[in-house]
Amino acid sequence: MKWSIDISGTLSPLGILAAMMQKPNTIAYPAVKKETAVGYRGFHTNLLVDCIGCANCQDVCMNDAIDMIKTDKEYNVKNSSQCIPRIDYGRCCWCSLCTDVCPPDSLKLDEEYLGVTQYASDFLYMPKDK
Amino acid sequence: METNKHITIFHGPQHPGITGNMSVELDLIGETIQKATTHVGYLHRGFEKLVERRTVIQAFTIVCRICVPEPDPNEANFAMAVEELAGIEVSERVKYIRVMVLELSRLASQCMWLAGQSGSIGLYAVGQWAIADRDLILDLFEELTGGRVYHMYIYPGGVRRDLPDGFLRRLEKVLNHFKKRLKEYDNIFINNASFKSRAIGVGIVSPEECIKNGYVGQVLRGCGIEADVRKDAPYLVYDQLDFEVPTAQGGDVYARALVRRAEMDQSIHILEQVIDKMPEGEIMVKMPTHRKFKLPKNDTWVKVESSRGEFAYYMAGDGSEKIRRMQVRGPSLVHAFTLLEDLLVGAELSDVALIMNSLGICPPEIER
Amino acid sequence: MIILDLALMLITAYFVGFIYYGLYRNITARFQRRIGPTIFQSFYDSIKFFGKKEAISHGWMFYLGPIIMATGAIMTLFFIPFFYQSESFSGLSGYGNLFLVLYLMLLGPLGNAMGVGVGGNPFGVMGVTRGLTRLFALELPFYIAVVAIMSISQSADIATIAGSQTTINAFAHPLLFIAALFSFVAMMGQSPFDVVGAPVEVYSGPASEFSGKFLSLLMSQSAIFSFAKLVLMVNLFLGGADGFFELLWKTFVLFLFVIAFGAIYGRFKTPQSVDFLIKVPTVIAIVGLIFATAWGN
Amino acid sequence: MFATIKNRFATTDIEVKREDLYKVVVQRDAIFELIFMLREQYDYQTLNAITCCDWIEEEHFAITYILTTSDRKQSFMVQTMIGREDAQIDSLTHTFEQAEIMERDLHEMYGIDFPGNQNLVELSLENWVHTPPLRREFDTLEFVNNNLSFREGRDGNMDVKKEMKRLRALKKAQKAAAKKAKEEASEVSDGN
Repeated sequence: MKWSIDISGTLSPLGILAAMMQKPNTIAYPAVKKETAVGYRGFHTNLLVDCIGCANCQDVCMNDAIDMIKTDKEYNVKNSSQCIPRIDYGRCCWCSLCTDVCPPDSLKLDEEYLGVTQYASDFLYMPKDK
Repeated sequence: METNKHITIFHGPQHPGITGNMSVELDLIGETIQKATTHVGYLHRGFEKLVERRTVIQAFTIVCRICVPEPDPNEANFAMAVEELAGIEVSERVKYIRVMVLELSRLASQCMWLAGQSGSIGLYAVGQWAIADRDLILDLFEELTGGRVYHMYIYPGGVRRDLPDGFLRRLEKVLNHFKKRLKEYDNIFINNASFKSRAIGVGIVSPEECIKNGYVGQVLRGCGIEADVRKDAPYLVYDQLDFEVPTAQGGDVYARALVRRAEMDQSIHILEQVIDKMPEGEIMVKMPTHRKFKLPKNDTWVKVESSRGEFAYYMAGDGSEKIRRMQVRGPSLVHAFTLLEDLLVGAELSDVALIMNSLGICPPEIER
Repeated sequence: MIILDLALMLITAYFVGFIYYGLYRNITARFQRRIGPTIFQSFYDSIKFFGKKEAISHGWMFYLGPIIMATGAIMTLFFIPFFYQSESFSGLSGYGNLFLVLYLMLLGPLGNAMGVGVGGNPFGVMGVTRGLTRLFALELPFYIAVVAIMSISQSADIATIAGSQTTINAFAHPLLFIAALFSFVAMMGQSPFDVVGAPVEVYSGPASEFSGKFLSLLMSQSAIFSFAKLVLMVNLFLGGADGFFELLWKTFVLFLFVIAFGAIYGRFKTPQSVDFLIKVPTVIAIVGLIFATAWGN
Repeated sequence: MFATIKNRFATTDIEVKREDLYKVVVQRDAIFELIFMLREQYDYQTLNAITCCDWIEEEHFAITYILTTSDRKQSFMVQTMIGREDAQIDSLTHTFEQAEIMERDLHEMYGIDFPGNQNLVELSLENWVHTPPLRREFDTLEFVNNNLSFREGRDGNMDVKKEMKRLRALKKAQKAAAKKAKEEASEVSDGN
């Protein structure tokens, strides 16, 4: 309820006005894009020449987000199950445990992270082959 | 209840100025609050149950989700509890990196508080500035851990990645930037006449209540009690670092704001020491795979100092690869119920957001 | 052609009001170190809202609220001449004077109170209560200042007051101007007096129940009303304007001051703002009145 | 302190978990006496938490009260066991105000009754009619399977171990077949 006359408290916040002359912190998004740091945990990639279909990733995934499915693409000759992982992005939490346990280091997280879709079925994501 | 005299309103959960998914039911006469009742349950995700179903390593990725603005104390607590139960000793470098991550997250969380507190009195410029400054820390986290908000970085037995090249130098740059900025925040917010007129004498807590009811963090230090887990029961390497525990007198919203502001200085001071002292060493103890890592039958209670006060975990193992029980005791549980319900009685509707923000209530950790 | 004149005034006020609204958002964004939306964002929003259906209805009385508010704003605008010696853009100012304008300015809030009261939303009602409480406090210094200006100019006609200033009143009678400025900041709903629609206290206050076309109407009326108030202040204290350019820069300077004031200080509580308005600007206004009558002219 | 507690409560031992954390397990009827004693004589003034752990194999809940001294340098875990059926233990609300919310939490999550707590209403679960969720017998997976559905289109998931076995067997069979064919071919050529 109380207010009192407080000269320094009234004058010192005038510093806010200086921000008018300074460079804004935000960027004009679609025109300027922010650079993602190296090692950002974005979408999955899976190098099929390396993937051995061991399902370690499926085993460690606590969200049951990974399915091992048959592929019609060319796969590693050493792929003993002829299966490769497919990830349900509705369940994935990008913890990257799956990439930690991957024996040939074929499953990785990419810097790309932007995905827009209007279909829920698109959440079943086939990692890009790179 | 007489009609036409009281009105009952819900403050939250869909509310632009409130700290997340929680509501306070207020009985008002005019704008004066007669009774306040806290309701939670909008965010119950059953973490404590989920942890019991998963192996230890799998469980580590969900603990960070217990508190959104400040996930790292959870990760540190989890890792420390597992390490204590399993008898793992981590290297000095890991300890220093963990201190660095914890202090950075504390700084980020204080920025978030600054935004909330200034927003609750309609001083949005400060809020926007603070969020932009917090983003600098998130950029550092992005580089270090690969995630901006959920880091999943502090792993039982170490940390998941080593520092990138030149990381400490960039950290130093951010800290120098912060030092400049903090002076501005002093001028435009802490010393702002309109904040003083709103905050002084509002939401007063007495020291006796604090000790008895288990209030922690700024509530305690705002009453002039020097209490900080980092000093009282040092974990990691806090006993080798030089810092102070800031306190303020009065126990009101303004005192808590002063304490938080002083804590930002201390965090920067600690981070500078960490940059100087960062030792070389292994970043991860050799860990068995997640199906083979077992916890003995034992229980423990670990705590760290989060930006809002003591953050503790109870953890019990049962000899299997799963955790038998993990209970989270964040500062918010008691603050949001016992303390907030007390403080709001007699306060005005305008004070609700102000008081809530000053207590640092984070609903996700109430309903784990 | 008075009808044409009125239509032109309305259209000018509507567009300039919305551009000022956009500038307000942009300049506030710059104070907050943001880039901010495009200048026409609020205009687009209001057009978009106009095409939407209302989410809720509380009967015709509820709908009357925004309509009365808009009527109040538009009528206020019509009785304020844009330029002091021009035939065009003088609207109805030949038929009414400053007293009528001051009265019409009250119409909007009262109509709003009626409509929101029917809605029964506790936040709306609380917002209206706060608004009316603040209204009584902010009018005290403003009326004193305006009465002093009228007695100095010895006229209640706005164009005459604007035209008769040899030194503009803001410099000739700074105390009156300062007192009126405090009230003006409150009238424009800027902090520290923005208790009506305080987001963390009463959600959006009176506007919380309105949606669709009526929200659009509220936005439009607030844009028009803001411009009308700016023109009134320019006429009373800044010597009026002789052409569009002069009007625009004078209103813009005043507007910029209001935005800056709002960006610097946080919100008072309702009792605090009433207390402040009744004490500080009122005392300044009374001192100004004494000076003006003792040494005036 | 340890000797006094040992004598008075006839416990076997007091564990020193860390230099700032002790733990003692006592009988259920002695626990409040011990808590009051710690509070009055040894300055353990703050109740930090009440936790519960479900040991379903041993048919009991382990309730732990965690107390901290007023200088916050020492914590004491006081544990007792209560039966899982009709679980109940007296409330601590008369001594510690904050026990109310902690007991409310445990009441909801484990179904433990706390006579003396006036406010054991629902906390975060709304209209919950199943088993209290943190009891071990409550199976979250079963609950999810009964009440929620998985995303459609998740079919095609292979059991990789089985698939490997099948492929290996197939390969073996192919090899054997090839060998056989070769042998047959050689036999045929021999015959010729």
